[in-house]
Amino acid sequence: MTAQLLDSGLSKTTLQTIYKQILSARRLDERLIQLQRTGKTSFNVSGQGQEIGQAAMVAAFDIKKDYFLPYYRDMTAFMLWGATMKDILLDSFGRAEGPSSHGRQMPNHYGAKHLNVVSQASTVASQFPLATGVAYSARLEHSDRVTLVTTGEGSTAEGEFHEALNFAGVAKLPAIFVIENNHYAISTPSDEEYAAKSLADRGAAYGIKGVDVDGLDFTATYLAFKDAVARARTGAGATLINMNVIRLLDHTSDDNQRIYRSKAELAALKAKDPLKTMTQQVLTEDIYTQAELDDLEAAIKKQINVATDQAEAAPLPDVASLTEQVYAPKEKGNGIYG
Amino acid sequence: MTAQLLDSGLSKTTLQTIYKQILSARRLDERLIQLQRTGKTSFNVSGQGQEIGQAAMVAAFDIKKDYFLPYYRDMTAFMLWGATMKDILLDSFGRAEGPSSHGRQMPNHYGAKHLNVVSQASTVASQFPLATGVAYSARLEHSDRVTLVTTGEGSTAEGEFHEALNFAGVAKLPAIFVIENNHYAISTPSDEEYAAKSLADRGAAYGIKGVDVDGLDFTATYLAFKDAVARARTGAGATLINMNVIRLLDHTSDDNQRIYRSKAELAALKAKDPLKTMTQQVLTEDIYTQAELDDLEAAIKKQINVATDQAEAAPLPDVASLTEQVYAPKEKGNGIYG
Amino acid sequence: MAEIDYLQALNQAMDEELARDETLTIFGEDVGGVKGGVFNATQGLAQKYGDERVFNSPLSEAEIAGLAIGLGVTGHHAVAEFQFADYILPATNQIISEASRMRYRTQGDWTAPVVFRAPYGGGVGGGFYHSQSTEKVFMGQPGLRIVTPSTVRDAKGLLKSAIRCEDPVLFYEHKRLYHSIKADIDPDEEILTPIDKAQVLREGDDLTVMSYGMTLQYVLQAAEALAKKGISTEVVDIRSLYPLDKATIVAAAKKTGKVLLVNEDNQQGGILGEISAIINESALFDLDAPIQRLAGPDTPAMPYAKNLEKAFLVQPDDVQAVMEKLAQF
Amino acid sequence: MAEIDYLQALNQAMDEELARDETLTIFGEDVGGVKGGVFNATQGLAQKYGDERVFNSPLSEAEIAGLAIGLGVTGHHAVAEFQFADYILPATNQIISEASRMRYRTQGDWTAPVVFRAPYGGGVGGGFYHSQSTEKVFMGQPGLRIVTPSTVRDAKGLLKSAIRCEDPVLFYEHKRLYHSIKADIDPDEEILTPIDKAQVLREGDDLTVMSYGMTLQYVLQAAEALAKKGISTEVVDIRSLYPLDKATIVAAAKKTGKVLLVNEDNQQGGILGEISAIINESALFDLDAPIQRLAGPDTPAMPYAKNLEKAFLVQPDDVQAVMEKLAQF
Ligand SMILES: Cc1ncc(C[n+]2csc(CCOP(=O)(O)OP(=O)(O)O)c2C)c(N)n1
Ligand SMILES: Cc1ncc(C[n+]2csc(CCOP(=O)(O)OP(=O)(O)O)c2C)c(N)n1
Ligand SMILES: [Mg+2]
Ligand SMILES: [Mg+2]
Repeated sequence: MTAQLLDSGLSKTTLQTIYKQILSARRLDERLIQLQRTGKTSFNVSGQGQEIGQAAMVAAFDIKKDYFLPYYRDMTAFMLWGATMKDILLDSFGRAEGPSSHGRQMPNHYGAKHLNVVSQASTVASQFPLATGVAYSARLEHSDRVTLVTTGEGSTAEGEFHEALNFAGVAKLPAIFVIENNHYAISTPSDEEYAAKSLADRGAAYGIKGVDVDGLDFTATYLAFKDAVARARTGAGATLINMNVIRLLDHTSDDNQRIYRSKAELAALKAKDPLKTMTQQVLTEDIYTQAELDDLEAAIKKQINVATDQAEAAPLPDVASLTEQVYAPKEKGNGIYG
Repeated sequence: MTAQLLDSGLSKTTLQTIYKQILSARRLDERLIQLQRTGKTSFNVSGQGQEIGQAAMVAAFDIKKDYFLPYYRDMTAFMLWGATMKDILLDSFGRAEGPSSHGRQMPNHYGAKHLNVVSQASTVASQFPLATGVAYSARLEHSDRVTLVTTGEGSTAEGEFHEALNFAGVAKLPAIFVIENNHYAISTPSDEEYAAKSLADRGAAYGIKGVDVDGLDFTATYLAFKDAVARARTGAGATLINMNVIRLLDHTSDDNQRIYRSKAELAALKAKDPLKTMTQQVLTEDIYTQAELDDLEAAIKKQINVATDQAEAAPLPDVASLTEQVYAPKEKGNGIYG
Repeated sequence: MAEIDYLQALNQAMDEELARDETLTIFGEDVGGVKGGVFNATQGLAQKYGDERVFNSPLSEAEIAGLAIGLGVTGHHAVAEFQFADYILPATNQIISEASRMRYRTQGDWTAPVVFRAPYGGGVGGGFYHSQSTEKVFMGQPGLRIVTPSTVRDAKGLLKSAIRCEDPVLFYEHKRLYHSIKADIDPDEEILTPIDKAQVLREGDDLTVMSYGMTLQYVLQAAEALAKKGISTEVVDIRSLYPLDKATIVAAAKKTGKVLLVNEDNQQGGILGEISAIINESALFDLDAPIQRLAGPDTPAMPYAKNLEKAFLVQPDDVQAVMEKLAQF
Repeated sequence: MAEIDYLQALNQAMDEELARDETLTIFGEDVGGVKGGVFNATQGLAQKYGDERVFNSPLSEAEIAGLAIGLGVTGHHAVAEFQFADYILPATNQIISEASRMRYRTQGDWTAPVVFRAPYGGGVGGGFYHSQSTEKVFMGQPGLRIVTPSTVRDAKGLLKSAIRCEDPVLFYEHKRLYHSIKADIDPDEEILTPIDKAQVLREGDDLTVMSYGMTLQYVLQAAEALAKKGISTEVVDIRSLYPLDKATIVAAAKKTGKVLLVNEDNQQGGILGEISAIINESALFDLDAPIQRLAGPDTPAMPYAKNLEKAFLVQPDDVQAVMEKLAQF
């Protein structure tokens, strides 16, 4: 059923890069899990099962000018948007150089000023109203940049999701709203989260185009986003994309999904792992040979080791900085301070 | 275009009563406007243009057991649910006996314990989450009662509207959510409030049946509600009804709509006054004769005069009660107080 | 010079800043179009600066706040109006979790230089939900500033400073001051009021009274009346409600040793308690009397019925009586 | 007798009340099913009492609050869980505008007898949004009660009382107490803790320390250590954060004349400021030293990096040092 990778219209080289990034993200996540289990870090959110969809999504954007407001399961998306392995690891170790928050936030709260990736809070869906402001700024600047914002399907129950989409519809904002629908909010299955046939149906509720896409299918996902980005860039307004994915692992390192999901369900999930599918496609479509893949695995492993060592050795934030950047530094002479 | 009143299936007597109540509400509103203009009261919200829809709505409920969470423009609905002219006037004068709040709230914040009409705040849409709790209580009590909750179309932009409907869909609540769509939120026209083709489309977003109805058409509105109530009562879940109406007068006595609506628009509105249409129907369908209507007008006027005098003469709240009912009275011996 | 009222001063401030700062946008419920806000604070601005910069938002306060913050992170200053300070509550999460934390959680990489305007205060027959003092809800959220002007000059200067400030600022405006106080303001003078300072409005030696909003007017009137009886009052306009200007507060308390704090909000749990604690910490041995608070009762603010509304509100006579008694302590 | 921890005490309280009160429902994110809450506070309850009474809500805090209030107005008691006290903020409008005002605005015709549970507090590596003390946001909202247990016995007894109370009660639980404190509790004893009273946990003559939550544990430890040095400390568990138990607070302050207030939250704008103001009002001339507050710095609470988290949090050593110094004042 899954469409050919080359049917995406992306070149072989581009697909090689993307596959490499996806594989890197998967291997990095495995390392992050290890670091958490061995007590070297204290927390991790794994996005396994959502990587293919995230990569296809980001591939449709112009990351040099577009803006991204991610959510905590978006490591793969963040890396495709430009974050390095070291960036991720620095954040995981809570190091001062971490681009997301310089050690202030928990891991997985992605952000980077130099990448136009806006900092996120843990309060789910609260990035949605912000995203409308970021999108509106493009209009004020007469820029054709597009704003991307993501969240999980459970989080769409929040009022802030609704308020943001309602305004986006009214103002025809150049924004793309994405639901990474893995059918669970922690332990709560989606039939206890919402009753819509598809969350894409919420598009019509806001006068926004609503699209359903299989986030395990790279090409289908990429093409859906490509279309949405083109619409946003040319003034046709926002799109809501319900991207169906799977959550292969626990909600976070604090959770144990075997309590609330049956063995059979988990086994069925594992069989659907989209990375397996894509690896098969990469080989079948001659994007990489098996030998190249073996080299790739080795190279990634080495990269991860180096990045881990570097990040671990990087300094923690200076304790004196605890009281810094609460308020803007008081400039003298601008008249607004006494 | 408007359907015959008798096509509603309601008896002539019932239609007589309903028409009488609608006419009473219109005349009472006119009195309230007068009282406000002459400084006898300080505030009024007029529901003129929405009365027919409200009456048709309430006629579909069993007011003996159902619950109602109204909004501030629902005077006609509140009266059909059992409130008397004197009740309304007591609230308007801020008197202690006023059923809605005993002088605590502004006028038009309807509520009455003995009528199962739950008190409302001024914060728009905040009654929606409450309504889900009221509806859920019916399930706990194995009662087939239905919960009705209303608001304006502008207020559907609030997150609380969304959160409530989402849960109502999930829990298949016996509730009816009504949008009295008069196409203005104070001065903001509806194209600046939402971009959905119809707000009834939001039903699908929540897995709830969404219905559009012409709230100027008594019979059409009544039948839509009758169907929705039957569904709710028999366990088929909630309905969202977008009831299209018109706002004939200013937003409230603090507003002046001539600033933001053209003379032509206002003249066109006036021509659509649903009370005129219904009066014509009442005569055409022999529900009342002109002579009976003249008597009715006279009787209503008298009733209003009596009620106004009684309400004005009623005492204000006791000043000592300022500090009462902040907390539950501390019962002795139940162990929870020190 | 031209006599303007507090509301006109706010309108001038926004007009001038829209002209000066091309990034600035202003929005909220009924803020745009020909209406210009339910209190007319933004009247004329949409016509002058266009519907892209001054516009109506849908009826959704969390969105209003988040829209402003999102503009802020991209370097656009914004003024978001909440129609009443009561209706800021649906935006609490955006204001606390996003606006107040943005700079700190990114160590300045991203910031939220936005102003949230909130008309507050009672005595207008508005009942609970058109009368409340909600400033205490946001007290103690580091990263956020809360200010309120109590003079016409400050209405203009403080709003201009708030707009220029790179921090998120909650800007409270007492509705009863809109038209009740007036002053001569030179339209060509560039007025900027410090956003971080309390202001001594009147010097005195016998007692110190600190307040803000409508009650500050009563304090000033009472101080005048007391002066005729030979009692001299130091009057402080608190103005920066959070963070508080400790230096000015403590100095004014030490000066007379008798301190009265007055506001319209409930007595418990508000701004005044914090001020009392600060004075206690830094000036205990200079005090000649307990620090007194004159405030609303600890009941929900405030009933609609005229007699109850009046009973809830601190009255001018109460202020004078308490001041006189404290002076005699 | 059986030794249980603070979390088990909460679970027992809900279990017993579900058995006693057939109107009671309990819900929140992940509260139902087999998970029983992310901290397992409601573990086993859905199985025991059915999915209609103990259930998962969608991820929407305003709805969680409103659902509870709607049940309350129809005479059903409800316990609504916010997964973290940080995530109560989207429900602020429901809690303040609806729950806190319902009884008063109808003079008792309608009431909202509901409990909002909120796990709060830091030191768990949770960063800003899994660590905050948000109780101050709701301080000073007449009609609402805010309580927090700091002993295992109170965890059980206070939650049972809160459920039985006809007022809306915000019930704060310090996450680090869940498993760190244990006590022998007779499962057959009906424990009800007064919801309106502070509690003197230790009598003393030299200084008075008042606290709640995790920092109260440090105070108790320090009092023990100081006792060995001959310093005797009166320790008050504030427990009812709003309304405050003025009588107990003022009496304890007067007893020693030296008062230290400790909490984990920021110093400015929180519960401690109000307590200080109350003591100043009623016991100024009994004070031998300024009322001191030991609390978090006025920076957003709290960074993730271990060293910054620690620097934010009041530490046991700090508590002891400040107590010792105050005793010597
Ligand atoms: C406002 C808020 N409420 C609750 C939480 C706790 N929480 C964190 S993630 C989560 C579930 C989110 O589920 P979903 O949106 O489906 O995203 P997923 O984790 O499945 O990717 C919850 C309840 C939170 N972070 N913020
Ligand atoms: C939370 C909140 N925000 C703002 C307001 C101020 N306000 C009162 S009515 C209103 C417009 C409501 O419009 P709509 O929902 O269409 O109802 P209508 O008045 O037209 O019947 C506004 C903005 C409010 N009462 N509550
Ligand atoms: Mg999910
Ligand atoms: Mg309307």
